Parts: sequence; C-alpha cells; structure tokens
Amino acid sequence: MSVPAVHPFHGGLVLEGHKRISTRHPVVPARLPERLVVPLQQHIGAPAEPVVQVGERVLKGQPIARPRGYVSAAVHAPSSGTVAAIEARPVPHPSGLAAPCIVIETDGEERWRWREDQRPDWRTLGPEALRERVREAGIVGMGGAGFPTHVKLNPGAGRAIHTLVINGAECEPYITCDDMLMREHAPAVVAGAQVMQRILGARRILIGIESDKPEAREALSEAVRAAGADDIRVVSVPARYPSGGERQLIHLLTGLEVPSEGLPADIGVVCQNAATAAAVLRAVTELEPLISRIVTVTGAGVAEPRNLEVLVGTPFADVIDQAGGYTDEAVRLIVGGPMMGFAVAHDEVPVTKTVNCLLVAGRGEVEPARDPLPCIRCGACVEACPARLLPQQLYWYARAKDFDRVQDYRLFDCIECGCCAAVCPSRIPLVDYYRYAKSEIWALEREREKAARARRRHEARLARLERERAEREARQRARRERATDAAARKAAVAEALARAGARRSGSAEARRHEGSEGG
Amino acid sequence: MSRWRDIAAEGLWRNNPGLVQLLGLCPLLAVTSSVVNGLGLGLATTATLVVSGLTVSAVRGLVRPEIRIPVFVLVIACTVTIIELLMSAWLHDLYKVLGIFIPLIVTNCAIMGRAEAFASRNPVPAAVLDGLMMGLGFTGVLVALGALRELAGHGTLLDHAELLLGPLGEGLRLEIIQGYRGFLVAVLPPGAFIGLGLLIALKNVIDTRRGRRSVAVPVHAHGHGSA
Amino acid sequence: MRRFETATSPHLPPRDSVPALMRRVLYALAPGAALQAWHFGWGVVVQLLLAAALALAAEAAVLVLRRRPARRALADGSVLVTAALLALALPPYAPWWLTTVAVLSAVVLAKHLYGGLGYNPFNPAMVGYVVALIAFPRELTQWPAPHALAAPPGLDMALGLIFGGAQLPDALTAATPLDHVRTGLAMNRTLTELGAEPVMGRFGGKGWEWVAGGYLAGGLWLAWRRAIDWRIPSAFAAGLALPAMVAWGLDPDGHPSPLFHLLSGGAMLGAFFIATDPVTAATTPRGRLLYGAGAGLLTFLIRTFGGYPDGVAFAVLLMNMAAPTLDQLTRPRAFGEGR
Amino acid sequence: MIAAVVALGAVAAVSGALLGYAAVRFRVESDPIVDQIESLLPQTQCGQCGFAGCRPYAEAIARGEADINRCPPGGEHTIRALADLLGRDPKPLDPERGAEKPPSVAVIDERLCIGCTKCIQACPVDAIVGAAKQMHTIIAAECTGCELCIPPCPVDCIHMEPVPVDLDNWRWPYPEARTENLA
Amino acid sequence: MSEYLLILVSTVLVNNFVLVKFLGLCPFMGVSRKVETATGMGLATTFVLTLSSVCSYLVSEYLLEPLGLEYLRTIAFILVIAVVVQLTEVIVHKTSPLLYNVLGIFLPLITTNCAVLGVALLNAQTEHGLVESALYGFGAAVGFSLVLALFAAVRERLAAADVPVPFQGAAIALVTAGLMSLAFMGFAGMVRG
Amino acid sequence: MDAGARNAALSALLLGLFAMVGTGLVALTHALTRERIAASERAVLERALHAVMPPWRHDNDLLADRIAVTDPELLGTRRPVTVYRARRGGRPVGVVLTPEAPDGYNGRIRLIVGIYADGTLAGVRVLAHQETPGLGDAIEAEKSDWILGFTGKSLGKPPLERWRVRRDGGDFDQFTGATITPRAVVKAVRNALIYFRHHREALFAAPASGEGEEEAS
Ligand SMILES: Cc1cc2nc3c(=O)[nH]c(=O)nc-3n(C[C@H](O)[C@H](O)[C@H](O)COP(=O)(O)O)c2cc1C
Ligand SMILES: Cc1cc2nc3c(=O)[nH]c(=O)nc-3n(C[C@H](O)[C@H](O)[C@H](O)COP(=O)(O)O)c2cc1C
Ligand SMILES: Cc1cc2nc3c(=O)[nH]c(=O)nc-3n(C[C@H](O)[C@H](O)[C@H](O)COP(=O)(O)O)c2cc1C
Ligand SMILES: Cc1cc2nc3c(=O)[nH]c(=O)nc-3n(C[C@H](O)[C@H](O)[C@H](O)CO)c2cc1C
Ligand code: SF4
Ligand code: SF4
Ligand code: SF4
Ligand code: SF4
Ligand code: FES
Repeated sequence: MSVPAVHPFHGGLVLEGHKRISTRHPVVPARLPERLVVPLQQHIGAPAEPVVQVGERVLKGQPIARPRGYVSAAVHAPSSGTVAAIEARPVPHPSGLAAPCIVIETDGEERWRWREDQRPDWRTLGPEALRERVREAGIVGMGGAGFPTHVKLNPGAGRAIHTLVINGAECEPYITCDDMLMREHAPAVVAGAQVMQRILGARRILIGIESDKPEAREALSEAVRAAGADDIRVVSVPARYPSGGERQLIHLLTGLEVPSEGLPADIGVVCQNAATAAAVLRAVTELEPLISRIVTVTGAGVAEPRNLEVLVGTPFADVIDQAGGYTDEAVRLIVGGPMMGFAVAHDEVPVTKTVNCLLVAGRGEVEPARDPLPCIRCGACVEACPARLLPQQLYWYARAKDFDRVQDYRLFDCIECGCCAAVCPSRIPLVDYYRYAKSEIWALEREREKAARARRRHEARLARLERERAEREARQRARRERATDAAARKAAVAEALARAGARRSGSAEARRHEGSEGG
Repeated sequence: MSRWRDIAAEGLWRNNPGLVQLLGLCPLLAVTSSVVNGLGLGLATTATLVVSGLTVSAVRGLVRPEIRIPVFVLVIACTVTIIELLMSAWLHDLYKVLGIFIPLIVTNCAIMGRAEAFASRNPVPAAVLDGLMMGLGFTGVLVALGALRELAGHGTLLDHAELLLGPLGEGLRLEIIQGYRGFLVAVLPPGAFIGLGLLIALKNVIDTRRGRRSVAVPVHAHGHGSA
Repeated sequence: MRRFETATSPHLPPRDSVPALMRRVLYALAPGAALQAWHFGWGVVVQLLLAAALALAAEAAVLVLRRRPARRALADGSVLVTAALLALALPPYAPWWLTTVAVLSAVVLAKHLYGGLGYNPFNPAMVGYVVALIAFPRELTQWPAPHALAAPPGLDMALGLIFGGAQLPDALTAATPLDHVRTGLAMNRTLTELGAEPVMGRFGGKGWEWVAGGYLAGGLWLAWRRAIDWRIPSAFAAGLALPAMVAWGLDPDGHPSPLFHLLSGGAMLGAFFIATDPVTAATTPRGRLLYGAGAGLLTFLIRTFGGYPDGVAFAVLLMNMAAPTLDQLTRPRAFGEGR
Repeated sequence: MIAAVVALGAVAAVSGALLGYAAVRFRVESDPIVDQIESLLPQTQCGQCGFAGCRPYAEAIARGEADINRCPPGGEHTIRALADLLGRDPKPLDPERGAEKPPSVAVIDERLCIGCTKCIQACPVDAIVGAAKQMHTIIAAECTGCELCIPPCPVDCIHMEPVPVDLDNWRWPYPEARTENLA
Repeated sequence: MSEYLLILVSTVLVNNFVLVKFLGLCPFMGVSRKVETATGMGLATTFVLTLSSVCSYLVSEYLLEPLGLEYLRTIAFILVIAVVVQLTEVIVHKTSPLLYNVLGIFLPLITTNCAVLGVALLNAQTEHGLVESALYGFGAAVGFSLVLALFAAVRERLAAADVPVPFQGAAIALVTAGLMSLAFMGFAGMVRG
Repeated sequence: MDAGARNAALSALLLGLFAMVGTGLVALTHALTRERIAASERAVLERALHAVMPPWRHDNDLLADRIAVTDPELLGTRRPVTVYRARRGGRPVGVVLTPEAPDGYNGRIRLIVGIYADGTLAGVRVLAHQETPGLGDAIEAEKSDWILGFTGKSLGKPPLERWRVRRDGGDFDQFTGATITPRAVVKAVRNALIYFRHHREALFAAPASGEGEEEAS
C-alpha cells in the first residue's frame, strides 16, 4: 500500500518514547478486586444518575447509572456483586477532590446480566440502531477527554462526514496501551472503525500511527487487507509529539485545519481513538458495555512495567500491584503520560474509562518541583506550540489576570499539550496558568449568568412590590367609590354625611397599610 | 474645624494634583529644571486656581449646564491672561523663561478639574480655600521636583533667584555640592519624568509607613468624611 | 495507601535553563571581547571586571532591600551579561564614576525598578550607556587609538586612567571610525580622502573591524546553538546595509559603504548581542523580523542624519519601545483560525 | 479696548449659540455608563457597598460619588473590571465595607422555623418559599448569599453555609510563582 | 515640499510633543492603560488638533491681528478649541454612531489637552501660514498618538511585572515615559534648524 | 427646533456676557500694563546688545538705529541680518551684527557680535544653539569664559591665518572632545569681521530702517 504524504504541523517536540519498557509482555486481564469504585462522571457532560440502591445486587454489565441528558454517558457494573455504598470517593482528577461513586462489593462470580445469543450481524443494522447501541454501552472517547462517543457519531444534519480518522498515534512517551491493542486486536480495531464509518456514512477511514510502532502498523495493515477494505488507509506519521492531538492528526492526514472554536465535523472529519473503535465493536457485536480497558503501568517506579486489561473501578493500588508493585524509585504517580497527565496524591483512586496509563515515575524521570524564574520572552515556547499560539503572551496576561487579553490571544485554542512548558528555560508551569485562566473564565461566566438571574429576580420582586402597592391603592379607591355609589342612592340630606364617613374610614385603612409596610 | 483641615489635607497631600491626580503634568515636568522656575509657575498657577475658584463658585448658580464648561474655560482663560500680562510687565525675565507654559495654565487639567468638581458645587470660602490648597500642593511638587533636578543636574539650588525676586534674589544661589560635575540627564526631559516617578514612589513609601494608602477619589463637599 | 508528591504536567525533566543560556552568551562574547582588549588595551579588561562587580553588588543590594532571596537571582547570570555588554560599549578608559553611574542606571533604574529579570521593557545595558552618553558626552568620546596606531596603555596606566582621574593623553586618542567619517563629511571632505587616513582599515576602522569580526563569530555560534533567533541579527544587518547600499550607490563619496556600516561602531555587537536581548525584543517570529529591521534602519538614520556618531543604542531603545506593539500587531494566525 | 470687548464678545456669543443649540439638538438621553457598570456588579443586592443595592451603587459610581472598591461580594475581579471600564487604577477592596468571602448560601433550620415570613420580605431575589405559619425553605440555586434574611428572623434559625466545591465548580488555583506580589 | 516633510519629521519624532516638548501629558498618562483606548484617543486628538490649528490660525490672522489684539490670543484660541471639540462631538454623534462609540468619551478630554492650545500658540508664535499650521498640528497629533499607542502597549505589559510596591502604578509609568524620552533623544539633531 | 433656537440665544447671551466682562477686565489690565511690558521687552533687548557693545561708548538708541543686510557667504544665513549701529555724537562707534555659524555640530549657531568702528571686537555672545549639552554648549557665556576671549581681538590680532582653533594650527582653544563647535564659532566671528571690513562705510551710511525684525530676542 502506498503511503500518502503527511502534512506536518507547526511546532511540536521530538521526545524520547520510553515505550519499550512496557511492551515486553502481552496484555493480560487484571485480577478482580474486592471492591470496585465506579465514579458517576467518567466523561465530559452531566454526571450519570444512579439507578441502583445501596444493598442491591448487581450483575456484570448491568446499567447502574443512566445518562442525565444527551451529553452524558451510562455507567455499568464492571462485575457482579452488591452495592456497598453510593458516596463521594477520591476520583482521578487534578483537583484531588472526591466525587460521587457507586461502590460495588464484588462476589467473584463475574455473572453477566445476560448472555443470550441475540447478537445480530451489525451489518444488518442501520446507523440509528448502531448509534443507540453505542449510547447504551456508555462508550466515551478513550483517547483523552472522554467525550461521549454517540454524540460525536451524530454530527448533525448539516455536516456530512467524508473521513473517519482513527487515532493510533499514541504520541505521549511511556504510554503503550493503544499500541498493544492494535498489535493484539488489529481486526477488532478495523471492524470497529467500519462500524463507525457506517454510522457516519464516511467515504474513507484514515488510520494514523506514529512511525515508532512498526508492529502495530503491520498488524493493522494485515487486518485491513484481510477485511478487503480498500477505503481504509494506514498512515505512518512522524513520531513528533503531539501528532496524536485530534487537530494535529487530522492536519497530518488530510492537510485540513479544524477551525478554531469549531469541531472536526465542521470540515467533514470525525476522529476516534483506536481503543474507542474496539469498544464500539464489542458494543454492537457482543452487546457488551464499556466496563474495562487496557491500562499501561510503567515507569521506573514499578517493578514489571506492562499493559493490563483492567475493570473500570479497580483501585490504582491493585493495578500497580499486578505490575510487580512499587520499586524504591517511585516518587510520583501520574495518570496519563508525562506531558499531559496529572499526578495524584495517593493510589486509592479507581481506574476510569479514560485512564490509559499509570506512570509511576522514578526520581530521574520527572522534574523535581518546579522553581520558576521569570519569563525571559525567549520564544522557545512559540517555536514549540503546535497550536501556533504565543504561549508567553498567554502566560503574561493570565498572570496579570487580564482575561480579556488572554482570550484575544486565543487561550481557548490551546490544547494544553505542554510543549511550551517542556521547553521553557525558566521552568514556568505555563499550562497551569492557562488552566487557571480557563477555569476562571468559566467561573466568571457562571457568575455572570447567576448575576443576570439574580438581577431579573430582583427586578421582578421590585415590580411585584410595586404592583402590589398599586393594587392595594386601587382596591382602596374602589372601596371608596363603592361607598360613594351607595351613598348616592340615599337621601340627599344623608349624602354629605355618608361621604364624609366613607372618606374617613378609607384614609384610616390606607394609614394602617402604610404602617404594616414600613416595618 | 475639621472640614477646613480636610480640604487642606486633600490639596496638600492626599489628593495632590501633581502626585496623586497626575494633572497639570506638562508644566510640572517642563519648567522644573530649577527651583526658581518651579516656584514661579507654581505661584502663577495658585493665583489662577484661587481666582477661578472664587469666580466659578460665585457664578455657579447662573450657569446653564450646556455652557458650563465654556464659561469655566472663559473664566480661567481671562484670569490667566491677566496674570500673564502682569508677569510680563513685572517679572519679564521669568516670563520669558517660562514661555508658553504661562498661557498653558489655561489647559492645566487640575484647574478645570477643580472648577468642575469642587468650585461649581461649593460656596465661595470653601472654593477659595480649596483653590489655595490645591495650588500650594501643586507648587510644593513643582518646587520639590525643581530642587531634585537642579540639585542632581547642577549641584545647586535657587540658581537665578533674581528672575523671581529681582535684585533681592541675586545672591541666593546655593552651591550645595562643591565642584560637582553636573549630571545633565536630570535637567533634560528624561530626568523630569523619572524625577516625578521617584517623588510619587517616595510619597507611596511615606503613605505606607503612615499606615494608609492614598485614596484617589475625586472629593466632593459632602460624603467622604475625614478618614 | 501509598502517598506521592503532587506536581502538574508536563513532568519531563528540564531541557534548558536560563543560567545556561546566559553562560552561552558570555562565552560567545569572549572572542570579540578578547580582540577588543588586544586592540585597546587593559582598560577593556578592567572595565569588564569593574562593571561586573558593580552590577552584582547593585543587584544584591536591591534584592536585599526588597527582601527577596538574592542567591538565585544573582546566579541566573543575566546581570553579568548586562555588565559585560555595557563595559564593552563604554570607552575602555572611562573613569570609574562614569562606569558606576552607567551600571547603576542599567541595573537599578532599567532593570530592578521593573522587578528584575524578564520584566524590564528597555534594554538595561543600553539604558546605562545612553544615560552615560547624555550625562557625560565628553568622556564618552574619548576612545583610545587601536593597537595598530599606538601601543595601548599597560595595566598600571589603565588603572591610573580609570581610578586615578588621569586623562587619556592626546597622543593615545583617536576619533572612532564613525566619528571620523561623520566629522569629515561635515567638513565637506570626501570619503576617498577620509579613507586614506591612518584610522581607517580595510573595511571599517583599523582594529575595529577585527573586533567586529570577533563579535560576528561569537554571534554566529549563538545563532547556531539557537540561543538567539537568527531573525533579529539578519534583519538588523539588512535594515542597516540596504539603505546604506542605496545611499552609497547614489553618492559613494558622501556615504560610507554598507560594509563599513556593518563593521564599525556597535553594529555587530548590537545585531547579535544587544538587539537579541530576548526580554526587550519582540517575541513573535514576524515581530522579530520587523524589530531587527527597524533597529538596523534607525541605526542608519541616526548615524547619517542624527546628532550622534553611532545610533545602535538609541535604535535599540526605540525599538524596545515599539516591541509590545509589534507583538500585538504580528500575532501569528493560530491553528485553525480564519485568515 | 472697545474693539477687544466687542470682538471677543462676538466670538463667545457665536460659540455660545452653537453650543446651546447643539445641546438641545443632540441631547444624549440615557446614561449608558450606568448600565455598563451595573452589568459588572454581582447583583447580590446585599447593600454592603452602602447603597440600597447594585443599581444605586452603579449610579453613584457613574456620578463620581463612590469609589470602585466598595463591593465585597464582587471582590478583586469586579474592582478590576470596573477599573478597566472607567480607565482607573485598580485598588484593594475598601476594608470598611467588609472582606471578600467564599460564596455561600443561606440555610434555614427547618425544625426551628415558626413561619413568620419575615425572611421572605427581606430576601431581595425571592429565593425563600413558604406561606404564613408554615415552614420556610431557601432555594439554594437562587440564593445570592446576601445575608439580608438573617437579622430579621425572630428565632435565629437561618445561617450561612459555604457552597461546597465539587468537580463542576472547582477552579484551577492560581499558580503561585515564587516572586508573586500582585494584588 | 521637503520643507513640509521636515515639519512632519520634526513634530512627530525630533520634537515630539509629549516626550520632548512636554505637551499633552495628562492624557498621555491618563488614557494609556489599554491599547484600544489609547488608539481611540489618538484618533480623536489627531482630528481635533488639525482642525483647531486651522481654525485658530484663521481667528488669529483675520480677527486678532487686524485689530491688534494679540494679547487676547489665549482666550480666543481656547474658545475656538472648546467649540471645535464640542461640534466635533456633535457631528460625529450624528453622522457615525460607530465612530462615536470609539471616540465619544475622549472628545471632552481634549479641551484640556494642552497640546491643542500649545499648537495654536506655537503656530502664532512662529508665524506659520495656513498649510504650515495645519501640518504642524497634524504632525504634533501624530507624534502624540504614536507615543501614546506605544506607551499603552508597554504599560499593558507592565501589568504583570513584579514592580516594587512603591513604584506600582503611576510611578513606574513615569519612569517608563522617562526612558522613552531618553530613547527619543536619539533623534536629536536630525532636523537642523 | 424652537427650543433649540431659544436655547441657543440664551446660551449665546450668557456666554457673550461672560466673555465681555472677562475681556473687559483683560483689556483693562492690558491698557494698564502696556507701557511697562514694552519697557521690559526693550530692556531685554538692550541688555543683550549692551553685552557686546558697552552702553557708555555710545549715546544713540541702538534699537532705533538699525538696518538689515544680507550676505549668505560671510554672515552664514540667507535671511536678512539685523545690524545695530552705535554712534556717539553722531559719529560711528561700532556695530552689532547677528550672524550665524551654519556648521555647528548639531546645526546653526546664532551669534551676536559687537565690532568697534576700528574693527576690534567689542564682544561676542551666543544667542541660540543646539550643540550637545555638556560638550558643545561651553560656548555659552554662562557655562564657560571661552566666548569672552574674543573681546579685543581683531583681524590682524591674531593674523588672519591664525583665526582657527589650536588643533587646526590657530590661536583659539577648543574644548576637550569637541572641536567642531568652537571651529564653527571662530569661523563665523572671523567672517563677520571680514564682512565689517568690506562694508564699514556702507553700513554706517545706510538710512535706518526702523521697522524690522527684532533679532536679539
Ligand atoms: C466541551 C466539548 C464539547 C464538544 N462538543 C462536541 C459535539 O457537540 N459534537 C461532537 O461530535 N464532538 C464534540 N466534542 C468532542 C471533540 O470534538 C473531541 O473529539 C473530544 O473533545 C475529544 O478530543 P480530545 O481528547 O482531543 O480532547 C466536544 C468536546 C468538548 C470538550
Ligand atoms: C496533546 C494531545 C495529545 C493526544 N494524543 C493522543 C494520542 O496519542 N492518541 C489518542 O488516541 N488520542 C490522543 N489525544 C486525544 C485526541 O485529541 C482525541 O481526543 C481523540 O483521538 C478522540 O478520540 P476519542 O474520542 O475516541 O478519544 C491527544 C490529545 C491531545 C490534546
Ligand atoms: C554624543 C556626542 C555629541 C557630540 N557633540 C559635540 C558638540 O556638540 N560639539 C563638538 O564640537 N563636538 C561634539 N562631539 C564630538 C565630535 O564628534 C568630535 O569627536 C569632536 O568634535 C572632535 O574633536 P576632538 O578632535 O577634540 O576630539 C560629540 C560627540 C558625541 C559622541
Ligand atoms: C541573547 C541574550 C542577549 C542579551 N542581551 C542583553 C543586552 O543587550 N543588554 C542587557 O542588559 N542584557 C542582555 N541580556 C541579559 C538579560 O536578558 C537582560 O539583562 C535582561 O533584560 C534583564 O531583565 C541578554 C541575554 C541574552 C540571553
Ligand atoms: S519558553 Fe518560557 S521563558 Fe521562554 S518565552 Fe516561553 S515562557 Fe518565556
Ligand atoms: S500547551 Fe497550549 S500554548 Fe502550550 S504549546 Fe500546547 S497548545 Fe501551545
Ligand atoms: S455590595 Fe456589591 S453586591 Fe452588594 S449591593 Fe453593593 S454592589 Fe450589589
Ligand atoms: S424569618 Fe425565620 S422563622 Fe420566620 S419564616 Fe423565616 S426562617 Fe422561619
Ligand atoms: S497639563 Fe498638559 S495635558 Fe494636562
């Protein structure tokens, strides 16, 4: 197969891969832990809503929480057992916060919810039905952000998709889970991609793989050949971080730029991770929800770096234990790779649908606590930024809390790849400033909305008070007039007297009202 | 009475036109290459402030809003022209040295600002006192900056006092640093800017030492009780 | 439960550091500085040491006053670069108090009033130089004759000149090539006549052209090591040489050649070491081209029409002033941003 | 001298005529700056600024009668935004007006509530529901945290609770550079 | 022609009104916190300054001088300026609401910009003709706008700088202006008079 | 519209009124100070002239007895140059010229040169210059005595070819680090003397023009 030309992107870094250390062993399933801690939010969007109660028995694959809204994802029991608690537990998140989780006491029986043979050939199903299966399976993007896959597979009427990009780049150092998946299950990846192609109605599939993974590329090419699909291409892209970034990969493969503030679908492309593709295939053929994934356990801090197939909800400690446990070197536990991953303070945190790697870093593999010097505006970050931003200006304005300017400099085009911070000679934690600025801007947005609502309510209240006062006055006036009418019917002599009396009582009434209001 | 003291403190320090409001900067920087020049222009400005404060306050009831500004401008311009004529007659040398900056007192934002913010809302005595205090505060800065620059630039103080005082000022020149080589930058434009920057920083230091930061609110007669 | 240190991404160990960068700049200055010392004598060395000591002391004093940890800031080496560039720009036998005023202006006024490394909008060394030039123009015109014309003063004489208040004897001074050409042209002499005089060398001034060559070599090494952005020196050279070429082409007897412009005065030092100060230069790629070109052009204009024989310092300061605006005007199109 | 008076009088009269005419012909009706200022205030309506609510404070700022640093709920960010809008230097919050506090909401201890409706009358955004003689509750999502309902309650059953931090409203902290001294 | 060019170069760079002649400093310090506002101020000032130097010239040439009333210059000029400013405001408001949004708030401030009166007075003092007056005013305004915009960009950058506390705000801004005027001294002697 | 007109009229009236009162006051002040200002201005001019032409040597009014001449070659400028003539009892005593040195370091240097009728210099001063402060500005009498050294010199004393700075082989000092400025001044003064030698008779004979530019301000 001829290899199509790639279209290089600006910036990026050539990094040392450290991939070999974790690809020596084949992927094996991890042990079933005693307790699974399944977070309700493992995706972008609204957290799922529990549909089980504490004490309830659940079966493997049974939905235990349903999506709340369209952009949300279902959560399933990764194994059979009893619901022990529904409460806040530490989750893998940079904040280190606890979030609502369903804790399942496993029974070791691994009993499935159903094992019938209602497994129709997916080729007979229409796109709608296929997408519904993906949704029911609670599949979210496994390459990064965890965006619900069924949403991405529904680009909307106006946006015809011509190309499906399968992201097998795996550009971050140390991580090898996609590599191992593609080596070992290439046909599943290819078939999963074809399912999505069908859902999207895409003309072609481009599979991008970094040049440092020849085995995976071979396996995939073989699978494509075996499937006889001539609309699929496996493309080798240079090993230059972050070639796996959605926008970068699409540019590499198609030469198209995803518009800023836009989606790939705007230019007729959808990009899915290779593992997502495999999960989609399982969902439509085996009716199996997303309850496990391959996780790379690596770094100088573990004794036997390797890849494991791990149930969602398994605590990190259990996973690391099965990679030979910690070595003396272990200083930092990073979820994800060294460029984008975040460090967690302890290992009592569960694996989620988006945890692709546990990097237990040794002392020499990571930078000790950053001790930044001021930015000297050297421009190294500008050269490195794949989004063609001016990281130092973003930093400067984020630091000054000038949130208007920072957006003028396109803060929201930053993909937080970390290239800028990696090359900064002053060791400034640049990306932290961008995350800070982004979250402040979002918070301000929320506050503004809240303020607008408060103002509307305040104005409504003032209007209500005003209206009530007006009504009260109208009532009084009406009463006075009624009194006058009645008097008119009386004798002419009594008239004047009656009117005087009515007026007196009316004003007394008014005075009483004013009194109560003033208090 | 604390009200009077308040007005004085505002003008002389807390809301000083030169250091805090940053108004009237042009003359402040342009003529302060020596103490005498600074003093001369400061006094002229003070006179203008007092007279315009008085007039504006006196006519404040008469003026319609749409021509308020032009009337104030007119009052100030007439005052300045009279002062200019007087200076040209009796302090001709100083008049020559200060040059265009005497007529430019008209556009000294500090004067217009006071007319707008204070004199047009307050009775005559308060307006006059405010004008005087603002003027003296301004003069103080002019003299301080003049002294700083003259000293750093030439090592002297009160050079050319005769411009202001006539023959009386002849011998007043003080040679503070004997045999000083002169540091020209101080008397050139950069020295003016940097010198004022240093004075403001000095004021900040003093204010912090005294435990409160200056408040740059435009003061009005009411509200703003003595802090 | 095992506990771990927390930190944010990226986690990779550092690739480069500011002190290393500053060290590289100092190494790159060495050949030019050595040639300058060879041609103009011990004064160059004494000035370098004096300026370095004063600069370190001034920086330490400010940091102590501000109650900031002094060790690390001093160790970043940036103040040594400032001191070195300033010392190389001043006449080698300038009296000590002049060097002191210049260094204090550079380090305290231009750098630390803004918060120190990275925050100063103006090039500290050039601020120091210009303050000295404006305050003490007489001393700033006293350049010694290069080696080729008169044996430069020895170490003891250098110390006497710098610290003892002695004046450089007339026999040992010579107009700098730029000054020579400028005053000569002002007296309606032609360049052919002027070029024949002893101070003039093959391309620039005698001795001066060698020094410029030294800086060129060091600068090229810096660019090759990517310590500086090639855009700035290239654009600077173009901005200076192109108008010089035009003027020279039109009137070869009234305007010196582009090569003379490039190899005299502060042009090479300016192009590779001064205009490239990352802190005060523009930071966008296109901005740097404009910044360099502007500095070169202004240098030419000031040399040709202005009141000062060399315009590099002013040109750099003027472009410093424009750098933030250039940065705003030349923001690159972000990935995916509409054209 | 007569010439002077006449000439300048004429110039001035012409100017006056032009200005007077222009003033009527092109009067600017509303004062948009008040709206702009108000849109920057947090609408907590707590009155800590010394005015009867956010709008009156905005009007006072626009008239130049109040400084920009009097709104504690808005805190530093609001001061910056106001300084930006009005072209002034930002300054620290006026300590006499109170301190910036973490966002919080009022909570009614429902066991103690006697249903007197006093708090409803105090709440500027109608965030309290309940009828006379019945237990009252606060709609947490609408509560602005103004604390105005606390003093009127005869049985002191209202207290403030900070809004808990969760994954949705968590904010990335300001990266503390070592040499930080920004306000 | 070259004489006119000389006036421009001289007013914009060599004798820059703000940094060398010390005129127009209050708006220079006051309206330079944001680039956008600085640019707006520059535009508004350029327009008014050019127009008012022409008007002042006319008043001076055809009213004051024939009557021998030079001593009333200051008063007459300032009135003319006030009127030009207000009428500009009115006309801009009427004809282009968009432009008014940009320039509106700056226009009233221009009356007290002493560069405007300064230009009128200097024009009268140096006996410039009509074209020269207009050019002189235009050049002065361009010089003002140029340094104002550059200064604003520098100040925006200073917002994040670790400036020592006593120098924060106005003090460091003035030091910066000082260094700018230091740089502008490089233009000295460019236009021989 | 109607409201506009009425408003305009009212404003006009009020502003006009203010203007008239104000202008009245200004005009009054002007009337009262006119004499004195004229005298002051005159005094300034006289002081400048007297620095280069001692008042006791003449008895006429220098300011009144003046003519304008043009000689770009020797007087350094194409513009007319004012010549004030000093006489005693009607006999010529000397002249005061205001030539320019066109080749200063930073441009033209305007001089005022007093010459006795016999061609000796009564005095030289600088009226205006743009030389570098601290270097070329030593030609000001305020800054150094250098300019006073011209008094008493004439074309023969020193001889014509020694009317140069020392560095060029003449009799006049230069300043350290600044040769150009003094060179320009010496040359301009020498040329003024030459001009005077050529035109002495004509200068004194020409009728006073009275009106003219007041150069010495
Ligand atoms: C806030 C947000 C909104 C998104 N909205 C959509 C959407 O409406 N439709 C869609 O197909 N993808 C949507 N995406 C998915 C992105 O296109 C992208 O595929 C996803 O974020 C995963 O990319 P990443 O891992 O590089 O972050 C959205 C992503 C985010 C973060
Ligand atoms: C800097 C960066 C690097 C990334 N690298 C990879 C990668 O190597 N492999 C991958 O599958 N996704 C990677 N992603 C995520 C992709 O952008 C994108 O979200 C993903 O491919 C979408 O597929 P999914 O929705 O199936 O996860 C990266 C994202 C960023 C921002
Ligand atoms: C910044 C600067 C300003 C100068 N200004 C003057 C000046 O005003 N007048 C002057 O004669 N020389 C001035 N010079 C010096 C001349 O360039 C030239 O060196 C000198 O006149 C030659 O005299 P010399 O032979 O005595 O050194 C200046 C030099 C510099 C660097
Ligand atoms: C390539 C390079 C060039 C530099 N050039 C200068 C310079 O011209 N002047 C100077 O004061 N410092 C220079 N420095 C040092 C440092 O950046 C400077 O002191 C900062 O401006 C201080 O904030 C340079 C540093 C580097 C890395
Ligand atoms: S790499 Fe670091 S020091 Fe260099 S410009 Fe970027 S942020 Fe500043
Ligand atoms: S983290 Fe953002 S700014 Fe930094 S290199 Fe990546 S995209 Fe650019
Ligand atoms: S303090 Fe702030 S939130 Fe409270 S009423 Fe005043 S402006 Fe509104
Ligand atoms: S004020 Fe207190 S007691 Fe009364 S209704 Fe409200 S919460 Fe209940
Ligand atoms: S004093 Fe000149 S603009 Fe204010």
